[in-house]
Amino acid sequence: MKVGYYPGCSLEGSASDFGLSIAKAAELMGVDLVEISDWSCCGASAAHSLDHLLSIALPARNLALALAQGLDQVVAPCAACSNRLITAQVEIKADPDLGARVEDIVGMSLDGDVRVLNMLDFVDVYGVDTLKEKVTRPLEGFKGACYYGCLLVRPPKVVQFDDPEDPKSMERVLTALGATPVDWHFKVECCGAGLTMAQPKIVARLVRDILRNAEENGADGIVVSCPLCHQNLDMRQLAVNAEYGETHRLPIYYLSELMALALGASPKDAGIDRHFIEATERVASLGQSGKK
Amino acid sequence: MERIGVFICHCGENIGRTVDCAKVAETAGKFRNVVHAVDYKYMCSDPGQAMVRDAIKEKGLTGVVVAACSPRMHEPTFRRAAADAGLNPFLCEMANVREHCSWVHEDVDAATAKATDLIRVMVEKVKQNEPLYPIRVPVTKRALVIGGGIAGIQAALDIADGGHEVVLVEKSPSIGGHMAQLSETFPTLDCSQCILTPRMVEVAQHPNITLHVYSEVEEVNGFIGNFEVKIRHKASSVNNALCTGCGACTQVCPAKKVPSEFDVGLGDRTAIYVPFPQAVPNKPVIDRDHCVRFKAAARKGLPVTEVTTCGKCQEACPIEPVKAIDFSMEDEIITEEVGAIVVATGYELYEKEAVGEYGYGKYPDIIDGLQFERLASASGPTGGVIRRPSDGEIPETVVFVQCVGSRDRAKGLTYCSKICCMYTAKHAMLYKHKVHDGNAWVFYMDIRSGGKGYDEFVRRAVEEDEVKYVRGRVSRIYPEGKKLVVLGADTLSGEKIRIDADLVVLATAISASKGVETLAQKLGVSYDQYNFLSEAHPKLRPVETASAGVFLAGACQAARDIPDAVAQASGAASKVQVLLSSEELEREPVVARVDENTCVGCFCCESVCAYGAVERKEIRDRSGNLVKTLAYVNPGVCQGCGTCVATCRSNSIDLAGYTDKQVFNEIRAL
Amino acid sequence: MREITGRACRDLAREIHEHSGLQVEECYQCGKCTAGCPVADEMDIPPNVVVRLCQLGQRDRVLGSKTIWVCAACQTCMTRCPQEFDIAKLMDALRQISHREGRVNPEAAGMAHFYEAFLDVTRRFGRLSEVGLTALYKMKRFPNEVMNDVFLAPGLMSRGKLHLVPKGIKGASSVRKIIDRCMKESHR
Amino acid sequence: MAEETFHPKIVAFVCNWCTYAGADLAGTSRIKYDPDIRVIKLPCSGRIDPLFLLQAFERGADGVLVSGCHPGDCHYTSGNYYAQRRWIVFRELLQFLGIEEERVQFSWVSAAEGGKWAEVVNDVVGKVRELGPFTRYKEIVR
Repeated sequence: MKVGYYPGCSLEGSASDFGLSIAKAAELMGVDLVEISDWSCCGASAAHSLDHLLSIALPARNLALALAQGLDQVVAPCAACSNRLITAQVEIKADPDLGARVEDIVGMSLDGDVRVLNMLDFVDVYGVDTLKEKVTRPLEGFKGACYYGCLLVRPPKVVQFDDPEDPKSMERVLTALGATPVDWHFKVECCGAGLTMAQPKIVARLVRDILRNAEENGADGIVVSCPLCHQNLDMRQLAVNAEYGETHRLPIYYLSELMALALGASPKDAGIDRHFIEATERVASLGQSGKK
Repeated sequence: MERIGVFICHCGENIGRTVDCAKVAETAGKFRNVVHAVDYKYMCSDPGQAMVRDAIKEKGLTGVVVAACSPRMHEPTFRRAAADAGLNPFLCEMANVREHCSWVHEDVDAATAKATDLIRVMVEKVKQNEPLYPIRVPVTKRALVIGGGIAGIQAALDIADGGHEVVLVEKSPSIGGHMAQLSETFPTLDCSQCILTPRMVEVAQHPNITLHVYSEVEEVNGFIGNFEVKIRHKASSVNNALCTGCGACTQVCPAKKVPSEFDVGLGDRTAIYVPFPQAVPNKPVIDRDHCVRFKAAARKGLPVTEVTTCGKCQEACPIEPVKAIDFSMEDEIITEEVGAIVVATGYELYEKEAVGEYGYGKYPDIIDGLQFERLASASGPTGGVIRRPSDGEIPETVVFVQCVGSRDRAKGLTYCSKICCMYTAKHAMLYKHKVHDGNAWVFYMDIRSGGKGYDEFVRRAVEEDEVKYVRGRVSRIYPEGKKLVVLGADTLSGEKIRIDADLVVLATAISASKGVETLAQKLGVSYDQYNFLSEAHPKLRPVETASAGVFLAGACQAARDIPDAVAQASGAASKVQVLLSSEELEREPVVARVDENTCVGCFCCESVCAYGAVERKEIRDRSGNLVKTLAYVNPGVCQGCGTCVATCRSNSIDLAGYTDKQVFNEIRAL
Repeated sequence: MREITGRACRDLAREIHEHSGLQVEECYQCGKCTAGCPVADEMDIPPNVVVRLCQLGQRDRVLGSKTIWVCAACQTCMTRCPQEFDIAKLMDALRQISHREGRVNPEAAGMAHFYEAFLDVTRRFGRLSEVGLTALYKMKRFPNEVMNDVFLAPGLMSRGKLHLVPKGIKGASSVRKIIDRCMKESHR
Repeated sequence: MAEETFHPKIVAFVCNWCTYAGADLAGTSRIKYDPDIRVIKLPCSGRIDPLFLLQAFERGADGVLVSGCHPGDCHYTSGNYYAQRRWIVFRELLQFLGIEEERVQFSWVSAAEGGKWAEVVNDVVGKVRELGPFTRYKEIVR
C-alpha cells in the first residue's frame, strides 16, 4: 500500500518520536509513505487567529503540491495539520471565489481530489483487521485511556470524524493491538496545547484534570494521536506536579508507538524512550509470551 | 346567453397595494359575457356581499366571479351570498388574487396583469358551471377514539355522556396513558392517580363505551359520517370474558425481571402482567417476547400449545373448567363502523440516549422526567422515596436540566415543549418536600409559566422551597467517583458553574409518538416535520383536521399539559356530537358521473378508485336479458378526486365542478 | 452608562457577517458555550457575553477583551451550541480584527506575540522550528517573561527533539510570498 | 448583450389539498416569487388529464408545472400515485413529440411547504426562461 505523507513541522522537532514510530509502524505494516516534496507549514492555530485568508492559503500550498505529485490520499498525523488541511478543503469547496483567489496566491492549481487522513483514518483505510493479523506482540494487560483532544473530532461538520462526544475509533485500534481501552470521561476535553507558551498556568490546570481522570479510571497510560496533545501531557506533567504539588507520572503514548510495538518493534525503535515521563518500563515486557 | 358579474376586492391594502383593482375591474368589464365588473374595499363585508346580491338580482347574472382571497377563506361566504340572491351557489367562483398574487409579488404591473388573467380564467370556467345540489349522506351515530390517555378518556366520556356510542382503542394493556404514571400534578400538587382512576373506571363501566385495549387501528376506509375501521386486537393470551383479574397468574410467573414500561425501566414486572395495580381493565396480558413458554416454543420452532415448558400461570388460574389463560389465542381483527374519529395518541419523551454531552443515557443516575415521576410516586418502585437508580441512595444534590432536546436546532427540535418549566418546578418541589436538607438546582433558559396559578407555583419553588434556579444551559455531565459532575453556566452573573450532583433529571423534549405518521396516513391527516398532527386551522379550527370527520385531542397535535389536553378533548368531543346530532350530512356535490351512453364497461375507473365508489350496473332489456354492464359511481361514496375521469378510456366520466369543459375553458383563457 | 445604539448594533452585526458570514442574532444566550468552555475562568468576558456584546454593538469592548486571546480554539462551544452558531469562528474573526487594528488587550499580548512569532519563523524558513519560535517569542516578550520558564529546551535536545538550525525548504520563498500577499490583501 | 427578460407563460395544474394550500401558505407568509405563473386548481393531481397539458401548449404556454401531494400524503389516498404513473407515460410522449422535458415539471408540494412552492415556481420559470419561447408545438401538431 502506497500513501502520501505530510509529517508537519512538529514531527521534525518536538514530536520526532511520533515521526519515528509512524515510520516504523508503516514499515512493519508494509505501507510506503510518500512524503509531499518540499511541504511547508500549515499555519496551525497562528494563521487562523491572525488572518483567515492565510489560514486557507498555507494548507492550500501543500494540497496543491500533493495534487501535483499525483497523490490521492495523504496522511497528516498531526491533528492540527489534518484539521487545517481539511478545513481549507471544505472552505474552498464551499466558496469557489475563495478557491480561485487562493490558487492565484499560491500560484498552483487546486483541481482534483486528495483525501486527507488523520492517523485513525489511515488505520481505518489500511484495515483494523489487517493490522490485527500483523500483530506479533499483543499488548495484553495494557490499559490505555484513548485521548482524542479537540482537533481530531471538532468541528464535527468539518472533520466529519467519528462521534464528537464519545469517539470510539482509537479504542478499536487499541483493542486490535491486544490492549484494553479504559472507559473514561476526558476523551475530547481540551488540553490547551495552543496556549502552551503564553498561558502555562491555564495549561497546567487542563492537563491536570485530564491526567487525574485517566488515573481515576485505572489507565496505565494515555494514548494520543496528536503531537500537541503529547507535548502538553508529557512535558507539562512536571510543571503540573510543581504547580499543584502532586506526583503524576503517567506515561503518554502515541498510538503509532503502540502500533509499532505490537507489530514487533522495540520500544527504542518506536521512540518510546524519548518521552519526558518514563514510558518504556510499562510496555517493555508486553506480549513477549505471544511472540511468534 | 351568459351574464357574468366580476367583483374585485381590495382587501383593504392587502390586494390594493400591489394590484391596481380599479384597472382590473375596467379590463374585466370588457371580457365577453361580463355584464358587470366592480371593485370594492372589502367584498366580504356586509355591504360588499350586498353588492353581489344586488347585482345578481338587478343584472340577472348567470355566474359570479369574486376576485379576492383564497377560496379556502371566503368561498362559502360568497356562495351563500349568491344563494341568498337566488343564484345556485355553484355558479359562484373565486379568483385568488391575494394569496396567489398580491401577497407574493411586488411589481404592480406584473401583479395587476396576473390578477386580470386569473379573473379571465375564472370567468371562462364559470361560463361552463352548472347548478349543483348538495348530496345527502346518512351518518353512523358512533365515534371512534384512538388513544386511552387523559385526552382520549375525556373525549370518550363526553361523547358517551352525550348519548352516542364510543369505541375507544388503546394500544397498551390499560388505559390511563402518561397521566397514570405521574405522581402529583402542577400547580395544585394533587395526586394524579387520585383524580384519574375514577375517570378510568367510568370509561370501563359506561354503557355507551366499547373498550379495546391492547389493540391498534389497522385500516380506515370510508369518509365523514361513514367510516369503516379495522382494529387489530393483539393476542393477550388471556380471555377477558373469563378472567376475574385475581392476579394468581402473575404471582407464579417465573420471568420476574422484565423492565416495567410503566415504571420506565426503574422497576420490574413479570411476563404475564397487569401494567399497574389500578389498570383498566384489570386483566393481565402475556408479553410473548419474555414468556418462558413462548420463548421455548420459538426456540423449538413448535406451536406454543405443543410445548410443555412452564405454563405455571395457566395452572394457577382458578377459573374452571376452562382456564382464562389461552396460549393459543391469536390476533383478532374487529371491524367497527363509526361516523367520526378522534385521534388522541399522545406523546413520547425525546430519548436521552441521543444526547452525547450528557452521556448518551449511559449513566443510571441521569434520568428523565417520567422516571422521576415514578421515583416520586407512592405507587412507584421506591414507594415514593427519592432514591437514585445506581445504588438506591437518597440524593443530597439533584440537578434538573430544562430544554433537553427542546429549542435545540442542533438536535433537530426547534420548538418549546411547553410543559417542562412547570413539571421541573414541580419535581424540584417534590424533592425538597421529601428531602428537606437536600439541594435542588434547576438550569433553565427561560421560565414559561403562562397559565392559571403557574407562575405563582414557580415562584413558590424558588421562594418557599429554596429551589436554586440558574439561568443557563448545561454543557456536559460526566461521572467522577460516586458523583455526577454537571458543568453549567449562570448567564446572569456570567459565572461558569460546576455542581457535583447525586442525581440529574433531564427535562427531555415532548416528541410525537413513534409510528403516528402511519396512522395519520391511514386517516388522511397531515402532520408537521416533527410528526405532530396538523389541525385544520391554527387559530379557528384547532381540533379539526383537513380530513373531514377526523378530530384531534391532546399531545398528538402539540405539547400539552393536562388542562389543555382535557379542554381540547372536550372541544373535539363537542365537534363530534355536532356531527352525530344530524341524521344526514350535506356533502359538496363534487362527484364523478358516468355517461351511460358512451361507457364501454372496461372498469378502469373501478381499479383506480380508492373508495370503492365505482359499482357495476347491469342494463337489461324489457325481457330482462343482460344487455351490458356499466360503471356507476355511488355519489355517497365518491370523494371527487377525479382520478377515474382522467383514467377513463372512453372519456365517459366527468367530475362535477371540474368538468373537462370547465378546465379546458380555463386553459384556453390563458 | 455605556451608549448602546441601534445603529451600532446593526453596523457590528453587518461587519461580522461580511467578515465571516456569521449572524450574531442567531445566538439566544443560553450560555452553553460558557458552560463548556475549558478556559472561561481565565477570561475577562465569558464567551456568551462576548456574543451578547456583539449583538449590542459594543465593538471596542469585544476587540479589546482578553477573552478572544485566551480562547484556545478548542471548538467545544460550537460543537455543542443548540443554535449551531459558530462562536469559535467569531473568536477567530474578533482576534483577526483586533490584531489588525492594534487593539490587542495588553494582558493578552502574549498570545498575539506567540502567533506573530509563529508566522515570522514560518515566513523565514517555510516551516516552523520550535527553537526559532521560542527565541523569537521570547524576544518579543522580554522582559515580561524570562527565558527558561516554560520551554524545556535542554530536555528536548537531549531527546533529539530539537534542531538548533531549522531545516529550510526550497519553497521557503514561495511561502514568504503567500504570507506577505495574504497580509496585504487582508489589510486592504 | 442587453435584452429585456423574456416573460414565459407557465400554467400550473395543482391539487386543491396540498399544493394549492401550500401556495396559499406562501401567500400568508408573504414569500415572494416570480409572477410568470398561472395556477389552475383541480381537486387532485389524479384529475389531471395529459390532454390538459397539451391543450396548454397549444394555447401558447411555454411551460407547465404539475404539482400534487407528497407520495403517501394524498388527500384521496392514491390519486397522486396514478398522476405520477400517468406522468411517466406522458414524458415519453413529450420525447416523442420533441418537446423539451424541462418545459414540463412535476413536483410534490405539501400544504406546509409555502417556501418550497416559491422555490419550485422560481425554478420552473428560470428553466423555461432559459429555453426561451415555445414555438414548436404548432409545427409538431401540423
